[in-house]
Amino acid sequence: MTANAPSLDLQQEMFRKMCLTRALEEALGRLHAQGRTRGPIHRCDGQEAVGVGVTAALETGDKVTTTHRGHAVYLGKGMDPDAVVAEIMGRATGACGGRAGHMLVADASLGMIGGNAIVGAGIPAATGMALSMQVLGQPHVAACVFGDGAAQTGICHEAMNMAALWSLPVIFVLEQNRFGLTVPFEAQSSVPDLSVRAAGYGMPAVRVDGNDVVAVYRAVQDMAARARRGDGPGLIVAETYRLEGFSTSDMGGYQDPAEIARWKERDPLTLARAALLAAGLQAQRIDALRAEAEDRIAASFAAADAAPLPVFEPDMAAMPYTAGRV
Amino acid sequence: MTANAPSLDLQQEMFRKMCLTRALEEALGRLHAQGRTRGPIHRCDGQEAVGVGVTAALETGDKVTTTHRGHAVYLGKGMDPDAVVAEIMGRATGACGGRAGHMLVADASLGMIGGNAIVGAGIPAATGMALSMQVLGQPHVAACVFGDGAAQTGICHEAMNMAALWSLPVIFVLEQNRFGLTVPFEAQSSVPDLSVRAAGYGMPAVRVDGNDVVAVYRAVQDMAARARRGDGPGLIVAETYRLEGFSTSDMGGYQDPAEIARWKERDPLTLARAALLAAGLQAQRIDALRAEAEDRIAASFAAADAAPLPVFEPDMAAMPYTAGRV
Amino acid sequence: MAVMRYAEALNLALREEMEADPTVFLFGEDIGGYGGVFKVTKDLQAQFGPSRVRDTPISEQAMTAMAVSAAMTGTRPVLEIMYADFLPLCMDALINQASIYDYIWNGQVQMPFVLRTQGGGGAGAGAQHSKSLDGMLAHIPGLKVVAPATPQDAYSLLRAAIRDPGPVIFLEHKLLYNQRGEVTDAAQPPIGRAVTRRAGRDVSIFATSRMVHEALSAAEMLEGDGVSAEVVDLRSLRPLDLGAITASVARTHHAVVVNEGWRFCGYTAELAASIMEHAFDDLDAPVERVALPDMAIPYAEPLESAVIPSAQTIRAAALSAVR
Amino acid sequence: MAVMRYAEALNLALREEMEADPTVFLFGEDIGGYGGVFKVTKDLQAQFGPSRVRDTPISEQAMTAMAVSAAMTGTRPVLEIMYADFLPLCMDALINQASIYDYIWNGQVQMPFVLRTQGGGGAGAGAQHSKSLDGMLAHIPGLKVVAPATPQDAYSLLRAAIRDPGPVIFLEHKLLYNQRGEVTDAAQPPIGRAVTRRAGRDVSIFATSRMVHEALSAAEMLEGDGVSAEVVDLRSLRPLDLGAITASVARTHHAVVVNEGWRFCGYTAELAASIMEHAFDDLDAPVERVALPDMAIPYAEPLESAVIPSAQTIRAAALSAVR
Ligand SMILES: Cc1ncc(C[n+]2csc(CCOP(=O)(O)OP(=O)(O)O)c2C)c(N)n1
Ligand SMILES: Cc1ncc(C[n+]2csc(CCOP(=O)(O)OP(=O)(O)O)c2C)c(N)n1
Ligand SMILES: [Mg+2]
Ligand SMILES: [Mg+2]
Repeated sequence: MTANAPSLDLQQEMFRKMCLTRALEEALGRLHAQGRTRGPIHRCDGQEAVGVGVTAALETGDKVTTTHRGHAVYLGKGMDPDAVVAEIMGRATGACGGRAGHMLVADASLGMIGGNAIVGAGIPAATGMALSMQVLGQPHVAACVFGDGAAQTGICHEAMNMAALWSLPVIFVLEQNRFGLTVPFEAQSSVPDLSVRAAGYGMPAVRVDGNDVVAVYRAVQDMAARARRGDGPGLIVAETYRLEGFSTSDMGGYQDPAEIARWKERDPLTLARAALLAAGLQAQRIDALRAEAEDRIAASFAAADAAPLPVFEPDMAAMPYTAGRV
Repeated sequence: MTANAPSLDLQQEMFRKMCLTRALEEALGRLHAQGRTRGPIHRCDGQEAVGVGVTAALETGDKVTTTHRGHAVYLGKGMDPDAVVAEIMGRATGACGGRAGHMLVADASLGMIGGNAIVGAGIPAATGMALSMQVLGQPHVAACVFGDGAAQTGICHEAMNMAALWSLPVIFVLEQNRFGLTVPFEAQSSVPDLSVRAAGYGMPAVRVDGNDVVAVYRAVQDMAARARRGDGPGLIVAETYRLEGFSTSDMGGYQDPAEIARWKERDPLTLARAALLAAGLQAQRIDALRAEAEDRIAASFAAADAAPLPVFEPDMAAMPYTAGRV
Repeated sequence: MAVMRYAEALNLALREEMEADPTVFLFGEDIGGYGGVFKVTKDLQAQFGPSRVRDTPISEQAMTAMAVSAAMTGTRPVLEIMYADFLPLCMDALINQASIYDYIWNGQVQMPFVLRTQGGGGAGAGAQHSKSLDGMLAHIPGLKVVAPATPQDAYSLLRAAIRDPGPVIFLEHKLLYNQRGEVTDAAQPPIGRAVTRRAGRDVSIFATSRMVHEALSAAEMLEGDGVSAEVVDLRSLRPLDLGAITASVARTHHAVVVNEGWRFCGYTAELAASIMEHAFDDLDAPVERVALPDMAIPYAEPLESAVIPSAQTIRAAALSAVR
Repeated sequence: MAVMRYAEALNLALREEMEADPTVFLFGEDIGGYGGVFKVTKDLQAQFGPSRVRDTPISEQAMTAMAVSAAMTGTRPVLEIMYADFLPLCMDALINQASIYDYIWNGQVQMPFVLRTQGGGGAGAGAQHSKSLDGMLAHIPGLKVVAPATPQDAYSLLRAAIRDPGPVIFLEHKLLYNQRGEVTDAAQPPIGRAVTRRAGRDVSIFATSRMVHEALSAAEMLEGDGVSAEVVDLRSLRPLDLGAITASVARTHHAVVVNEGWRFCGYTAELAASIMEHAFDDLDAPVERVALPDMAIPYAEPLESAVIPSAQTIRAAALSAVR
């Protein structure tokens, strides 16, 4: 491990983005309880360190793909909270004009392309972007964040084999939150430690504390440095826990409250706060960061509420007759 | 390794089936040169020890699936050479009435179900059969023979994970003949030794000399014994070499003649003959076995030549209107 | 028997078939302890154990292939694919495996499996969780494809599907699970029979799944327009009950076909083509198709409701058919 | 320019586009040193190197997904899928990925990739290597689907496909690779235009890919039957040149549609439905469909030739259309 520690500035920035994400998730939880969200919403509270840590280690020109649970990646890669919130709320001002919805957000200008609700599909997506980079001789990398459920899909195997075979600059970040949808990891995976699979592709693997944003950041930085050198892909297993059910449609009853409580003690925001304190930042400043983030998200929701709903336009490019005739 | 040596009788029987297969492949080669075969034919000469060794270790009630290159498995599992040859020659007397063709032969009564020309598809097929056995509480196993090319397919990963997760009685036999179609193994696989992937599913793996029919037989017997005990699947990598091009449509130019020559020295028939001699069988008897097999196949081709072509009948069961109306 | 929800009717059918036949087993994502994300398999794992009601990893491609081969070897698997949108992952098993063996192996094997899934829009689930791919499925030879619109048909057709000797794709609809209705085991319609849900004189509306209910609402509105509409619930997409269709068109001389999938090369294309082939002389106007426009299904409410076929769009189509 | 084989015309198009645009690259099974099993990519790896002409493992599912995302990020991938029968493995990438992003991401990304494949029967390759899945592909919004029938169109349409800003499925035919014909770069038909291959007065035959040649043979025979047949090569399955179709039907009042895929819910269903919708009043008889029967493609010669549409079956359909 040769990674640098993130600067204090970057640590603060990561904390801020985690706070934004947390505020977003909690607001969505409240709105859902009021019946004001649309479709299933997949919260990532408690897992913010993964999406934020990964994206913090990426550079301009690098790309990232994420899952149906991608809010931390959206915000981490620098998307405007207003655009993210408005998209989730189905407004014309959303990042995708309300067409995509919370699972499929993208901002191509930032290389965040994108959320993906077909489990596993973000893995070959990032691998294909890395292929493009290699063909063009670009110095960039692509990262994908995917779940422990997604690791069992065939497409994961095919993509990892090709990535390693061709030394593509891609970083596989397995966000191990211990559940697929309701089925625990142990009932989906034939091995208790998914990092062992990397050996099947001859690529390095590392397990990190997925609730420690600095640990995630460093692991990604390491793997990215390798990939930029032309040494190919690597696998990071970020160990975390899904606190809030698989989505707003979750009817519960299968998670162990004691386990949830144990993981809440290791809340990534708590850990990051402690690290900032240890690094010498004042408690007041840290709390101000969090409060600002909460205000920022509240403002985004207020703006989305006030924003117009989108107006339907047919997709002429997809129409099946020449000259767009229907 | 606790496997028993095969009895001398069984060793002779395996030799006989390898000779049948060899005679079949060589006859097909001659017929192809005369323009008398139909569609692409995938020969397995030089690889007979895999298909024959695997099937010899299976019992009645066990199932096997194979690839587009499955002649040794067809004959190994006990199919009548007449029915196999007639199917390859597209006759009404073929095992499937000429409907299936050489890549897709099946004999359900023998548990040979079946050849499969979608690369990788035989792997979940055998896994599903093992699932059936487990649900029904049957004492059987299912084996699949698949290629080193097939090992890179997504479906291989999904099937192996489920098989290991549920301890299904399935034996994965990877027939490593060092090529996909024309692309060498090294240009398809990110690891030089595919047996390492078994660790990614927590299952045992063994590499065997795929040209030594006794070695293959023993490895399968071992894995089958485990599987019957309820200890789940295992992977066997049988190392062999594809001598005759990927199919009759092969235009050549990419295999190294010196490498072919080296592998021909380790011809599985030569090795099996030596083993039989060492076990005390007389050379005369061995040569008679081979000659009988050649005659048997010649007779099968003669019978196929004399057999009627099939007559077309629509598949009423597949028709899309109620009451079979078209 | 009783009034129950569509999801409960499905659950009952599964339970009864599992009780009657020990070779029936279920597998799919989250169907075990949790009882399925739409609760169709509720309590079945507790009754039948984890071997016969099995939670799977996320591996649709292999699961479908395994259903095919398990069915060949003595069991009757019922596979749940959580959303119809994931069926593209299952296509090799359906097209290159399930559809060919009965014919090419000369009847050596049977493949009695059921693939249950649910599709359709209207729930704000976005472009990857709202589709109906009915036309693609019904294109595949050797499969049966059924789509119950009522609790009674959910119950009866699922039982028939499980007992069928061949593969059956069973299409549920996410907006129908809470529909309530009387369910009896007296009526056991065979797969392949349409049913007239409402008689009419001026136009025949042929619809599938949830669109049957939209068609019935449209027929109410059309009453006000002075148009008497017949509504036929096709129930079975393949095999198609052509006799019921031509008989209805012979009475009304006008036809509207409705399906929630895309229009171009979709299921309504076949319906329109079949009707025009078999009832050309009876038709006074071209068959009108009502389908999803050829585009991705959008997320926001006003966009999604603009694309999903509805009573309004069916009514408009019926009016242009008769005028 | 020159007379060349269909496979050579494709090779030339690839070479020229790769020379003109360094972002174009090829990947697929056995396309590198070997030059592809149908030799379409012959010598290209030697010219452009192994990064731009890349042999792949057997991983169609991920390869297609990678073509989609590579195309989003600055390259123009041309992916070869060896047989159309393997497209079921590619469906998620086409249906759930490629088809949605242009719309749901509001035009933020372009996806200029080409998926080349070849389909069709007549080579004794059996049920898993002979199919045409045209209707399934043409069902997918946002894709273009083209199927050249001549060396000239192979050349011109492949160049147009590579330059197209969106995804194009490029359907070749295994029995056409050795067809010879004049190829020039003067004619650059845009994707989406049909072409009349033979003018006629009594019946319009609309055909795709190799079926165009069968239709032309049928037209010769029909001449002897006293029927003057027009043959229209659709070339582009999606978008469909409806204007060319309706103009032809307006002249002949009879239509036959021909495609090598399955009949039910297949491409001919859409053609029949579209024609009847847009030319109902011009039609004197129902549109006749000529397609593969709804069953697996058998291996033995007499069985396979009984199912593949041919000049004979097209002629019979035309005769029943006009009589
Ligand atoms: C191909 C596919 N199968 C099933 C689903 C339904 N589904 C949505 S999320 C999910 C669980 C995913 O688990 P994991 O990959 O670990 O991600 P997590 O939700 O834990 O973040 C499932 C099964 C899907 N969206 N796509
Ligand atoms: C899904 C799929 N992709 C591609 C092919 C074309 N193909 C037929 S055989 C073959 C090579 C298979 O290699 P391997 O699995 O090692 O088997 P072998 O031919 O060496 O016995 C390929 C690519 C196919 N039949 N199916
Ligand atoms: Mg998870
Ligand atoms: Mg091989």
